[in-house]
Amino acid sequence: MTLTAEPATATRELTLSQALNEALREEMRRDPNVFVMGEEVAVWGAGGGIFGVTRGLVDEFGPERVRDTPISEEAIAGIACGAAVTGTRPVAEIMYVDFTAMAMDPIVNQAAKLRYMFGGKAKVPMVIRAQEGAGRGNAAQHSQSLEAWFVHVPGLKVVTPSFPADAKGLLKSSIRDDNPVIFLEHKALYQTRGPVPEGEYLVPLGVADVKREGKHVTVVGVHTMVHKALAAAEKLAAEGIEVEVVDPRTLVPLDVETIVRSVKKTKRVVVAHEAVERGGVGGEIAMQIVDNAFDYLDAPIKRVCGRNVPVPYNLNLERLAIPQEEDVIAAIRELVAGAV
Amino acid sequence: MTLTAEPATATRELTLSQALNEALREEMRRDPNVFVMGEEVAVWGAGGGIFGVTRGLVDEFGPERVRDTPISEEAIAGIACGAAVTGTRPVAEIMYVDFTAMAMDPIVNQAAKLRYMFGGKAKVPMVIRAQEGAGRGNAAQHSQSLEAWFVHVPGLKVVTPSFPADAKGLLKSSIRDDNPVIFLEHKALYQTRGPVPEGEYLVPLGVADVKREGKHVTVVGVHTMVHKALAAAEKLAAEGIEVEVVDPRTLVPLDVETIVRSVKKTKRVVVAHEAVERGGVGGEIAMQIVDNAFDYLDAPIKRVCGRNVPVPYNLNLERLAIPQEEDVIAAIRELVAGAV
Amino acid sequence: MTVATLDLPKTVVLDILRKMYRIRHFETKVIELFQEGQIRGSTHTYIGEEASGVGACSALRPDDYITSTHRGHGHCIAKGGRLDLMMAELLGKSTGYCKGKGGSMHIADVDAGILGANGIVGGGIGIATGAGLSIKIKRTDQVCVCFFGDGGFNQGVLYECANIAALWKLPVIYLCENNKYAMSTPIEKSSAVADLSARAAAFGMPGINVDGMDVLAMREAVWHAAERARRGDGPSLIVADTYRFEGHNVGDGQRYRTREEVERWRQSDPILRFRDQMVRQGLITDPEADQIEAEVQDELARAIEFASQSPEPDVETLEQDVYA
Amino acid sequence: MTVATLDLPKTVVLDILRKMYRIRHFETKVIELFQEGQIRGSTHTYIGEEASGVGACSALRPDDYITSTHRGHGHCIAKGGRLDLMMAELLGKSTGYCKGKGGSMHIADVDAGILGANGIVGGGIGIATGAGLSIKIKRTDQVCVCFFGDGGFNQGVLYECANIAALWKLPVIYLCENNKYAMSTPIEKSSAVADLSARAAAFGMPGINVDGMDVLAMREAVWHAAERARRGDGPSLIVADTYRFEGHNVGDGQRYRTREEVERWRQSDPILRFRDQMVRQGLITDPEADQIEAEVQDELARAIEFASQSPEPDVETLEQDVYA
Ligand SMILES: Cc1ncc(C[n+]2csc(CCOP(=O)(O)OP(=O)(O)O)c2C)c(N)n1
Ligand SMILES: Cc1ncc(C[n+]2csc(CCOP(=O)(O)OP(=O)(O)O)c2C)c(N)n1
Ligand SMILES: [Mg+2]
Ligand SMILES: [Mg+2]
Repeated sequence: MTLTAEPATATRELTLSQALNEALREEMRRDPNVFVMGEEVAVWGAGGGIFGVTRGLVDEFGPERVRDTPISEEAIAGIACGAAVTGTRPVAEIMYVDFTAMAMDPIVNQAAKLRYMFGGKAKVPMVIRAQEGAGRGNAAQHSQSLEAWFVHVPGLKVVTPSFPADAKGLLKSSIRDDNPVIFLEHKALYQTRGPVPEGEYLVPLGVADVKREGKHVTVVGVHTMVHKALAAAEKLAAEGIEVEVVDPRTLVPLDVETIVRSVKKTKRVVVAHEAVERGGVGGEIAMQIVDNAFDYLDAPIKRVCGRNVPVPYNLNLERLAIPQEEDVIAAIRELVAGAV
Repeated sequence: MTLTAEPATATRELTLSQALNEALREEMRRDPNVFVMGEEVAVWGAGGGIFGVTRGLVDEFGPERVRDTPISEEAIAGIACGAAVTGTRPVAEIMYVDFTAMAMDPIVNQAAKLRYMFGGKAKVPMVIRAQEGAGRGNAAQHSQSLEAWFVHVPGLKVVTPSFPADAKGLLKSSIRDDNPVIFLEHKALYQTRGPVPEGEYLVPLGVADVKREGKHVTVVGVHTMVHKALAAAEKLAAEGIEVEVVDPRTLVPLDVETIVRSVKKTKRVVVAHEAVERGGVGGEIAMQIVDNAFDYLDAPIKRVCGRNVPVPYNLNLERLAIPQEEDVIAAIRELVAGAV
Repeated sequence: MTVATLDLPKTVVLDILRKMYRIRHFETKVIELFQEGQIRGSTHTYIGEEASGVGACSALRPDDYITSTHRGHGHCIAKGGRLDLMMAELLGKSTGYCKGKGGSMHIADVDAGILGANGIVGGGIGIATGAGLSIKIKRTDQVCVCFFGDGGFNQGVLYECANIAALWKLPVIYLCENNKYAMSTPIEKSSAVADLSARAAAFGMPGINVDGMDVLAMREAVWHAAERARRGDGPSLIVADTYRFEGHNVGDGQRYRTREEVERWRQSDPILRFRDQMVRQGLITDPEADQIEAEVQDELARAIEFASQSPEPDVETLEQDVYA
Repeated sequence: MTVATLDLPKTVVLDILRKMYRIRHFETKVIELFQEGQIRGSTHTYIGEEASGVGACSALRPDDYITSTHRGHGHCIAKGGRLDLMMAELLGKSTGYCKGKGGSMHIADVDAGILGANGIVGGGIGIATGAGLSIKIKRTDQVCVCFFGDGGFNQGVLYECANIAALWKLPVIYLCENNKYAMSTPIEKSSAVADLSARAAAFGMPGINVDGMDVLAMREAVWHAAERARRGDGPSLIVADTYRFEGHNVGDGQRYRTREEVERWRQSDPILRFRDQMVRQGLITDPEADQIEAEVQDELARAIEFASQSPEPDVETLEQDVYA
């Protein structure tokens, strides 16, 4: 299992939130055109960000480059777009992905399309950071996973890190990318700790990572589902079922090659994400497999995704609404039944 | 080929736009709580609606029930939601589906979720009519097909009529439905003429219609693709390839049973829509087939969808950006190669 | 405006005091339960702002509507919400207002005119304006009070809806509770205009500032706005000058404001202020007031008892009520 | 405001006249070509409103920015756009500003500071405000003029952005071209406030009304607002009182307004008005003016020639420039 696309180097343990904070610092030091804006990014809590991702940035870079905004999501995204097309590199935060519902016009109709509509004569190097997912009892308006909306919009790139090291390297690449990048963090993963290489490194957009190798079944997971798949793999290994876990890391561009290579090897695949199943990105990933490896499949592609309901508040109901480790295990057992 | 789920009756020819106009009139006469609001629905052109769907309604029902609004899409959807939850039945128009990008919060975070969040103690009987699709040289911000966004949101129903008779019956059912319904019309189909039954009838939400029967391959098409599939079927019939064309008519609820029945019969399927392929609803429809008829498939499920680009202005480029009859024919030939 | 137009029967005095105590004690308990981990997610208390919601709702009829915010417990209680059903909801129980599916930010009682708390800042504005439209279409003479904060004031949907409400003369009262902060952000950093009510000029409706710590001033201001709305003269903007005594949410370290500032505001406690005034004016006696507070304590104890005894929602309910 | 602060060299007079003629003749030709089916989609002409865009842009520097609207040809020409590249774009040719991919509603020339026409009403507002922010961050003293209409004035994003621009003192000039209608909707039906500039009070910036049919008044108003912005004193709102002589788009039957009303406005033709004034003041002669118009006619003929001779975009370009 490789943690990044880079050669392994000396590492230390960081939380995903700390890793993102390092990425922002390094890129802001590197390029004076990089700046951060959003709600509560400068002052809240211990100095920025409801999950501490922007903590302390205002102390180092000042209020000109770390801007708390009024509660105006459409303006935040629109201003980021205008700032990007005129030569700066905004990293704008929308506090919860649910609130991008107020910012879809600037993201989808402006940022994603300007370059193409202008015949290639513009660049829109902006990053929209938003946080998605359930698991904290925030209920229906603060727990959605909406990556599928953005995946459906040509012109956008979509990033979904699951590990601290990936998160740092991917955010740095996203900030240096000349396209609008929707950088989606999962609220339940900020405190996840993991080794992060010392010093400068990037994780390229469009390169999946095989988090665990196995030969009986492939699980392609997004965000928390990568972790649940790894836990499931550990349990199933005891029974001799070898699960390969693939983390696409970026949904656009999608590393179809790595996914297909794995499926051609295992002949069985589970696609797992927390977003509701209906219309989720699982359908797209599955169709890429159908397009490229249909004849290799020994069993139907299975989806393990969020139930088609708004996320409920009650703990038990919320747990049931989103896929759990047991669900991944059950799906895998079904697929390998008899075969292993 | 049945035109509606209703027993055939005396019919006359209407355009899809006229059929929708009749549906609105009949429902407004039937229920004083039904009203229409939106941009340019009352006065524009020959008396309402850039495609004439609301034409003349203000003359019959007056300005209280047929309301031209300022250009404020978020307010239009939000007001519709509030009006619905307090006992009226708004039919709100968002002129182009592209502009729902400004109205996603009220549609997705409010209308779709209120009932569930309130523990079932609210009803939100509203219809959002919007018009989507390419083909008229309107370029990237006026030509998108965004049904996939709404299909991904539990609490919403999504309707996509392709024929005048269906359009009328489906709109009447949508207005009587107690849930928020996203009613998506295709701008290239308004002038499509077809037989429409005389008198009162409904087309239920959630019932697909087999527009043409065939035994070699199934095409599941959305909007214009139903028509292109029928044209393709006609041509291929000459060569002895019998194509079955299924029009889901509503994407939520989706009539999986009818689609699966057809695929079990033909063993081959093409899913076709104009929306960009990546993340489009084709992936969801395909996965329903995988979940329910995988072992019946003699060939990979094929998608014939919009290219992953913003819709360009130039005529030739626009034509290439969206799937054409030839593309459906090519996909079918590939699937049946050797088999027929 | 003169009080003459709006009298203050003793029943109303008692009701106002009871509701303010309900809010204060309910929220105090909420903080405790949240810290114990019995309440999930995030919860925002109304302590210090009681006069605004209670004064406003005391000027309304039972069939009038309100829309609320993420800080919704107070508005709900003020409009007649029941502590037991609210508490059960906060504990995620099947007996709660939302059967445990909504939690703190979604408590609603549509039949009582409470169109819901809202997790989206500004989310209630379109709903309130739409309620105003259906009132107009159905020709009843109800009104809808739309609560939002100084932070929510900056959402574009307010500008869009206020303009439409003014154009169509909808019976909506836009009530901004200016408690000086949006999370850590002070109004100076969120609004380019110091006097928030001045924005009414752009909306095409009258705008006034009211002492939000004075429950009777709020009652009167809202009553006049409601009269205007019922007459068909359209919407109004009211900016209530108030302050939240506690953090933005339970857990907020409040490094963005000084203890002194909070203390200064605590000096003008809206409940004590109203109680003293009523006692001085001889409208109630201290024993009566103590009696009410004691009753509220009992009611709250029973509510908590009810909530904790109530069952968790059945797992079958997960997929219920997504559609009607 | 006194003209003294801003002089009017003859070169500027000639440039203004040339650009107004360019717009008038270009748009007249556009109507013809659209009716012939050579231009697709929908197109919106600027005939009658020339003074607004030309006056505004004549007060700007080449490195300043503008954002435009669906009615963007005039703004583009005013900021220095080339007729040949514009016409080629309208005909969907590979030599057009957008290589045939954008069409009428997306013509842009970022290097010339033209951040694009926009098919979304209000779509340019966030972009203009963001341009103002990057100017501030890069510490140049450019400004950005944000054009929008009386209809676009009702989009919430304007309220959000204007508030932020005022808070952060961004060098943005919000220029509303009040041509009295949004499609068929008259301002009385779209705005609750009669005097649109009054909304500036809610935005926290100065707001003025200007005679949008007087190119010099526009030039001066924008020049003063730009000076203010360059000084770091922040944004302004300017409402230009103007009128579109033609339909909303080519094909609009205009049943929502009377011939008489249109005729009345045509009487105050902004081009004739400016030309006569300049001739009277002896700043130019009639022959010079005729000469300019003739040159514009040639230029336009060459532009059309260029456009029609240009090749269609290569099919390979379909998937190019989606990503950088
Ligand atoms: C659309 C949206 N943006 C941001 C948030 C996060 N948030 C929740 S409360 C809040 C501050 C609201 O301030 P204000 O409107 O003044 O209300 P107060 O909390 O002071 O009562 C913010 C930013 C949200 N819930 N919804
Ligand atoms: C978001 C959005 N809503 C609606 C439309 C449709 N539309 C195009 S132009 C227009 C009227 C605009 O009026 P105004 O802003 O006054 O500009 P004008 O046409 O008068 O120059 C409308 C409603 C659109 N293009 N974008
Ligand atoms: Mg506040
Ligand atoms: Mg106009």
